[in-house]
Amino acid sequence: MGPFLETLIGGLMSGMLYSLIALGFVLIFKASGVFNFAQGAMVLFAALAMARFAEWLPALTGLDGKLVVNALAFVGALAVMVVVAWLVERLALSRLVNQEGITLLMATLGIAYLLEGAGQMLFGNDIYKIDIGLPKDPMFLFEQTFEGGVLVSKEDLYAALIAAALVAGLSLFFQKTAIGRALRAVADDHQAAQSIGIPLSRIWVIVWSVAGFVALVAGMIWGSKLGVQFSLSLVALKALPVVILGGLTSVPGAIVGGLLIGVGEKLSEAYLGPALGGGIEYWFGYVLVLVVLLVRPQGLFGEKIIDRV
Amino acid sequence: MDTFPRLLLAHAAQRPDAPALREKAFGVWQTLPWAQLATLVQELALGLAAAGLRRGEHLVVVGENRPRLYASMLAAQSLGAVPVPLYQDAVAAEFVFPLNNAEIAFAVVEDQEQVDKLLELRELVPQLKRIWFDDPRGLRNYDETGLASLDELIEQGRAARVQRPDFFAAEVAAGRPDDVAALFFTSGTTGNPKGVIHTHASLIDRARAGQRFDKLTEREEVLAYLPPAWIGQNIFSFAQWLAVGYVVNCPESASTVSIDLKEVGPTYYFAPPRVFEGLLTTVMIRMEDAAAPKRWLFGRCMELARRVGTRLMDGQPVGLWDRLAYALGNVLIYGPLRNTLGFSRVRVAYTAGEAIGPDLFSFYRAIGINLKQLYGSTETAVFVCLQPDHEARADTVGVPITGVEIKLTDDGELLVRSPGLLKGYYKNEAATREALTADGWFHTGDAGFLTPGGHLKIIDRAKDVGRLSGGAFDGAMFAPKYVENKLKFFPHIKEAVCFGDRREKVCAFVNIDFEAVGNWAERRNLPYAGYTDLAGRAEVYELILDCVEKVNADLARDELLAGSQISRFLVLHKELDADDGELTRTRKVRRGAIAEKYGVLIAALYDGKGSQHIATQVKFEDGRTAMIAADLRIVEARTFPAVKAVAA
Amino acid sequence: MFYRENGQFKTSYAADSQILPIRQDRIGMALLLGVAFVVVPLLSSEYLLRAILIPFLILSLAALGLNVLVGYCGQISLGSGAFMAVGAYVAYNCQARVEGMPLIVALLAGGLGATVLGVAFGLPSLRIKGLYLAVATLAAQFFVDWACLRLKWVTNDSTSGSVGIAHLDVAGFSVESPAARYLLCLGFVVVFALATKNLVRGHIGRSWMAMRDMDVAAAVIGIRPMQAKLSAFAVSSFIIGVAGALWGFVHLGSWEPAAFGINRSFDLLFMVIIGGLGSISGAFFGAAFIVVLPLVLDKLPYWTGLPMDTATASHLALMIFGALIVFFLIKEPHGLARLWATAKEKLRLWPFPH
Amino acid sequence: MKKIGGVVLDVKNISLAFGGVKALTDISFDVREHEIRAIIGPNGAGKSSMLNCINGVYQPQQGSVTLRGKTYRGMSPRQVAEMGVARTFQNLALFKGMSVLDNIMTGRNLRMRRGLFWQALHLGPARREETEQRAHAERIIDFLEIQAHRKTPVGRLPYGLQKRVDLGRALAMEPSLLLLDEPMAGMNVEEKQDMCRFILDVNDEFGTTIVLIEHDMGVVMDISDRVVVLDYGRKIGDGAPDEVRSSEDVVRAYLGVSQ
Repeated sequence: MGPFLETLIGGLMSGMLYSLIALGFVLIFKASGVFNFAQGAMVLFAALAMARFAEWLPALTGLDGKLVVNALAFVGALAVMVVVAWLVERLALSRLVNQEGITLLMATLGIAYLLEGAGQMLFGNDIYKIDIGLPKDPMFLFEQTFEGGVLVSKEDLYAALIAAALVAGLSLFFQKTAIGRALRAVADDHQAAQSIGIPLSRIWVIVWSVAGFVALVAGMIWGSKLGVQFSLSLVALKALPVVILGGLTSVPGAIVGGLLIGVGEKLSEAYLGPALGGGIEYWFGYVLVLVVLLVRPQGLFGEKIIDRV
Repeated sequence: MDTFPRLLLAHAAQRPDAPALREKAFGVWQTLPWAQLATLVQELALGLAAAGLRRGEHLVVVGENRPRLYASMLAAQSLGAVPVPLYQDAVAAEFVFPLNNAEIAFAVVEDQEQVDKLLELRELVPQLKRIWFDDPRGLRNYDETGLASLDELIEQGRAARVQRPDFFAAEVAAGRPDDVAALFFTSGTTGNPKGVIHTHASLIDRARAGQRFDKLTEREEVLAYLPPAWIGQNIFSFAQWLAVGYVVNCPESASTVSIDLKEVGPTYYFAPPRVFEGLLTTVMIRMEDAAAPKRWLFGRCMELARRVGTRLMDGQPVGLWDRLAYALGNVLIYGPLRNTLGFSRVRVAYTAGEAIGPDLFSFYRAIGINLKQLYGSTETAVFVCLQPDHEARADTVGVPITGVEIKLTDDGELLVRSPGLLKGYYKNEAATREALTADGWFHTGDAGFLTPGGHLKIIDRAKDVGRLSGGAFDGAMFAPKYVENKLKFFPHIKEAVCFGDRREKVCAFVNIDFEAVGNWAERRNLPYAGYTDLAGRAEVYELILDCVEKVNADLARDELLAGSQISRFLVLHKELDADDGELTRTRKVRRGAIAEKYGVLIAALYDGKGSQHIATQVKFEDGRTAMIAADLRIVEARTFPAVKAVAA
Repeated sequence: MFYRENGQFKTSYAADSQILPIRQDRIGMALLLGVAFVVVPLLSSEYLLRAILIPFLILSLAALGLNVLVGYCGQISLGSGAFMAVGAYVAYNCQARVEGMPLIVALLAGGLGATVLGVAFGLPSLRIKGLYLAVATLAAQFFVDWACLRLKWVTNDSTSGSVGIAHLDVAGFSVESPAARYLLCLGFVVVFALATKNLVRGHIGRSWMAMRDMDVAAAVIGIRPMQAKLSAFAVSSFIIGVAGALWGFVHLGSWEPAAFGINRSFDLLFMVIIGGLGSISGAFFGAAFIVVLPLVLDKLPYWTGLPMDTATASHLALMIFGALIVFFLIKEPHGLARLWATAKEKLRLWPFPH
Repeated sequence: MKKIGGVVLDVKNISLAFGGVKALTDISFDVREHEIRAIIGPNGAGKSSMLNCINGVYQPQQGSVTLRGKTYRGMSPRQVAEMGVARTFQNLALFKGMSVLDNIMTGRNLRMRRGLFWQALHLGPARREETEQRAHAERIIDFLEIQAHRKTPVGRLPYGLQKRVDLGRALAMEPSLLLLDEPMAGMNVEEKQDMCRFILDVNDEFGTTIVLIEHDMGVVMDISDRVVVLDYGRKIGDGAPDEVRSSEDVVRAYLGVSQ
C-alpha cells in the first residue's frame, strides 16, 4: 500500500507542475487561438533570467538577504517576460492575424528557437541554480497508518502547493475579474472582444505576459529542483499531452489532465516499467493522449468542432 | 496545279503527313495533316453534292477561322461551286443583300450565333434552303428545316462516297483555272456591297508572285485570326497556304489570340496597322508599371534601337560600337520583347489597308521585326506593290511586283493591270465597266504618285481628293484621308473626319482613343464619367488642339497640301462605329453617311459657332439602342503659311 | 529574359503536361544533372562531399518526404525524426540479421518499415485535425525514441545502444569512397524526386492538395479522406524512412538513437517551411539552407575577424533559424521555392513587370 | 421545349439541429427529372443546410432523402457523389493552391483508378488515364469559356470567374443532379447573365437536373421551373414561380424583407 501511495502522491505533485505549464498553453490558446510551442522556451528564458539576476544583483548592488534578492530577481525576470510578450505580439502575432492554426503553431516554433538562442546568448549556457530556500529534506506521512509511512519530498510538496495556489489564483482571475472575463470573451469570439472595447493587441500582450509569469514560476520551481539549464525548455514537451488531454480550451481540463498524466506516468513507470525496460514516462503521456483522442477528438473537456460549408 | 482543289490534292500526295492546319482546341494544338484534310474535303464535297450544290452555284461561309470552314470552301471549289465568305461580325441585316445578290441556297456557318442570324432572315432570303453548322453548342433543340451539323454532312458524304467512289476526282478534274474561285463582297463605303469575282488563276498567280517576292517556303507558320471574309486574310491563310503549302494555325478563341500568337510564333505575319498600334499601346502601358531602373533601361534601349535598329533593318552601314550596343540591347530588351509579343520567329511581316504612322512603323523595325507595307485591294488580289527587305518606308507602299503594271491618270488616279485583277463585279455590269477599262486596266480609285526611288506613294481616295474654293488657299488641293491619317498617328486620336472640298477652309471631327486618353487622364488624376464626358473635357481639347497644330505645321511644309491645314475642329461625343453605319467593317470612315448624320455639326463648324448641341442614337451589339446627347465645343486651331519648297 | 517560347506549342496532352514544358528549362535541368553526376564527383574535395553534399542530399530527401505530408496534404507532422529512425534501424536489422542482404534492398526495407509506422500513426488523422494531430505525431517521436533506446532487439542487442555499419557495397561495387557515397545518395534523391513529382501532378497528388485546401469540398466531389490522407502518410514516411536509412548507413556509418531525436523533426519541418511548402524544389532549397547556414556561421568570425566561440555561433544559428521561420511565415508562406518561381516568372515576362 | 420527367430526388420530413439550435424543421419537397428547382428564402432560412443534408455533409436527425429510388440516411458525401450528385458552394470552396485545370480535374477523381505505383512512374496506364480525363476536363473549360485562364491559379481569378470554375469542377463529375448554392451571389449584372446562360445550357445540353439556391428573385423566377420557399428552417411555399410569388406567406417572409 505504502509504495503505491508514494507514487500516487509523487504523481499528483509532478502533475501539479504539468498543470501549471499546461495552463500557460491554455491561456494563450483561449485568447489568441495560438498553440504556443514556445512555452517551454519561455520557461527556460524566464528561469535563466531569474537565476542570473539573482546572481548579479548582490555583485552589483552589494545587497544580500536571499528573500530580497530573489524577490527583485523575480520582478526583474517578470519585467523581461512582459517585454518578450510585447515583442512577440508586435513582431509576430499582429502580422499573422487570422492565419491557420498550423501556421501559428510553426511560428511559435520559430519563436521558441529565437528565445532559446537569445536566452543562452544573453544569460549564458551553463547550469545555474535558483535557491528559493525550498527544504531539501524529505518527510514522512501516515506513519501511524502503516509502518514505514509514505515518504514525500518536502520540496516537491511545496512546489506543488505553489503551483496549486497559482492555478487556483489564475482560475479565479479568469472567472471573477473584468479583464479575465474580457479575455474569455476574446476566446469565444473576436467581435465580442472589440465590443468590450479592449484592443485585441493589448489583450494578447496581457495574455502572453500572464503566460510569461506562469512560465517564470514554473521555471523557478523546476530550476530550484534540477538547476537551470537548456533541458528546462523540454518540460513543455511533457506538458503538451496534458493540454491536449484536457482539451486545448479548458482551464479545468488543464488541471485534471495534468494530474491524470502525472499520476499515470508515475504509476505506469512503477508497475509496467520493469516489464518494458523502463523509461515509460517518457512516452506514456503521449500514447495516453493518442488513445483518448481516438475516442474524443476534441480532448476530455474541449468543445466539439463543427465545420460549416 | 492550277486550281485550289488540285493544289490540295498535290500536297496530300507529296506530303501526306505534313501538317496543313492546326487549331488550338481543348488546350492543345490539334493538327490536321494534308492527307486527312483532303479526305475531309472530299467527304464534305460529296455531302454538299448530295445536298444539291451544283457547279457554278454559291456556298456562303460565315465564321471565325476554323479548319472545317476552310475545308468547306475547298469542298465547294472541288465541285466547281463558289465559296462566298461573309464577315462573321456583321449584323443580320447586312447579310440580306449578299445572300440575295448571289442567290445563296447553301450556307456553312460556325455556331449558334451565325445560325440565329440566318434563321432571322428566312423570309427575306427564301431561297436559302440548307444551313450546316460547325459547333453544335446550344443548337440541340433547334428543329428548323434544312438545319444540320457539319458532322451529319460529312456522314452523308461518306455514304455518297460508297456509291460514287470516283465522283470527287472527276469533279476536281473538271475544274478549270479560269473558273470562279471565290466571291468577295467589298463593304463599299457607299451603297450596296459589290461581289468581287476572282478566278483560281488570278488568286493563285498573285499568291505565287508574293511567294517568290519573299521566298516563302512550306516551313512558314501563319496565324489566321482576321475575318476570313476579308481578302487579306483569305490570301494569306487560304490562297498562299495552298500555293506554298505552309501551316495555318487557328486560335482557340477571340479571347486567347495573344496567347496563341505567343505559342505559335508565326514566321509570316500579316496585320492591319490598328493591330500593330494596339500592341504598341499595350507595350507602353505595361512598361508604365515597370520599376524605374527597368523603365530607364527600356528607354535607353529603345532610343538606341530607333537610331541603330532601323538602319540595320534597312541594311545601311552601322559603326562597330553601335552594332555591339545593339547586340546587347537585343539580349536585354528587343529579344525578350519580340518573345513576349510573339514575334521571335517572324521572318516577314506585312501591314496594309491603312496608312501606318512613322513612329509605329519604325518601332517594330527598330526592335528587329521585318515589318513591311504592301499595296493592294480586294479587286487586285492584294499583291500589287510590296516593299522589298531593306526598303521599307512608312510613307510609301513599295514597288510593283512581277506581273503588275501601274500608271497614273492626269488627275492622279492610280491604274493597275495584272493577272490578279478581278473578273468583274457579280451581276453589276455598270460597276464592272466603270472599274475595268477595255484594255484591262483597273481603276483603283486611289490617288498617288511614284517617288524617284520607284516606290508608290498613296495620298488618298481619288474621289475624295478635292479642292478648296475661296479663302486663303483658294483652289489648293485637299486630301482628307491624308490629313486624317496624320491626325490618327497620334496615340490619343482614334479617328478623324475632315471636310473642306469646295469650301474656303478645312474643318474636322476628331474621335479620341478612349484607352489612351483614359490612361492619360488617370495619370493626371483627372476624373471623368465615361467616353462622352472625357471627350468634352477642356484638358482633352487642349491635348487634341496640340496634335492638330502639329499636323498643320507639318502640312504647311508640303507645298502641295499646305491648304489642307485644319482651322476648326470638334471632338465627337461618341465613338464612330460600324454598327451605327459610320465605319465600314474594315473600319474605313463612311464620309457620306457621317456628313448627313452630323450635318448640324458641320454647319456649326463653318458658321463660326462656339458650340453645338447634338443627340445621337447608338446601337449595341445585342440590338438595343440608346440616345447620347451633348453640347460639343468647337475650337480654332492655328494654321501656318505654306513653306515654299526652297531647295527642292 | 532568356526565354524564347515562341514556337514551343504543344500538340498533345502528354507534351503539355510534361514536368518542364519550356525548352530552356529542360536545358537548364540537363546541365544541372550533368554537373551533379559528373563534374561534382570529379572535382569536389572529400570534405565538401562528406560534410556538405551528402548531408544536403539526404536531408533534401527527408524534407521531400515531409513536404508530401505537410506541404501537399496539409497534415502537420512533428515526428519525422522517428520515421527516419525506424528507417535506419529496420535497414540496420535487415543487414545485421539477414545474411547477404543487398544494400539497396535493406534501405528500401527501411522505407517500408517507416511506412508501416507512418500509416499506423496516420490513422488518427482521420479523426484528429491540425494541432491535435501535431501532438499525435509527437507521440510517434517519443515512442520511437524510447524504443530505440530501451528495446534491446531494436539495436540487435548492441551493448552501448549504438549501432554501426561494417561496409557498404552495391552489386559488388564498394561504396566506401565519398564520391561513391555521394553518387548513391544522388541516385536515390533523383529517383524519388521524380517519382514524387509524378505523384503530385497526378490524381493522387490532386486529392492530397484538395484535402489540404478545402477538405469538405474534396469530400463532396468524391475524394475519400481516408485514402488521401493515408496515402500521403505512407508515401511521406516511406521516403523519410529511406532518407533515415541513408543517413545512418551512408552519412553517419554508426549512430545512436539521439541522431534521430525531436530536434531532427523540427529541423526537417523548418527546411520545409523555409524551402517552400508544397513544392519539390522547396525541399532542396530548405535542406541547402539548413546545411549551409551553420557552416557560414562557423566561418563568420574567421571572415569578419570578430571573435565568436562555437557556443555563441550555435545560439546565433538558433536565433537566425527562429527569426527566419517567423519571417517566412509572415512574408512568404511558400518559402524560397516561391521566390525562385516568381523570379522565373519575371524572367519569362521580361521586360514587362507582370 | 424540354420535357420534365418523374421524381428523381424526394426529401421527406428533414429536421436538422446543431446542439439544440434548429436549422431545419420537417422539410419535404421533391425534384423532377430535368427540371430546375429553386430553393429561396431570407438569410439564415436554412437553405445551405438543406443542400448539406442532401449531399451527406450533414446528417439530419430526422427524415430521409430518396435519390432515384434509393433512400439513404447517414451516407457519406463520397457515396452521394458516386450516385451522381455534384454541388457548388456559396462562399467559394475552390482548391486555392491549384490551377483552374487542376481544380476541374479533381472533379474527375472519382473516375481515376490508377494506383500509387503507376502514378509514380507516370507511364502507361496512368498516363493514358490522365490524358483521357484531361480531354474531358478540357471540354468543360471550353463549355464555360475559360480557356484563357486554364493554367492560372484560381486564387488570382476575379470572383465571377472563380464561381465559374466552381461550377466547372462540379460539372466535371458529369452529375445527373447538380446542387448550386447561390451561384450568382455577389456578381454584377453581366456576370449574372453569363451564369444564367451556363445554368440553362447545362440543363438542356447535358439534361442535368438542377437544384438551385438563389437570392435574386428576378433570376429565380426567370430560370426555375418550380420554387421552394424556406423561412427560419420551415417550408412556407412550394410551386411554380408565379404561384409562389403570389402567396402572402412568401411575400411577407421574403419579398417583404427585400422591398
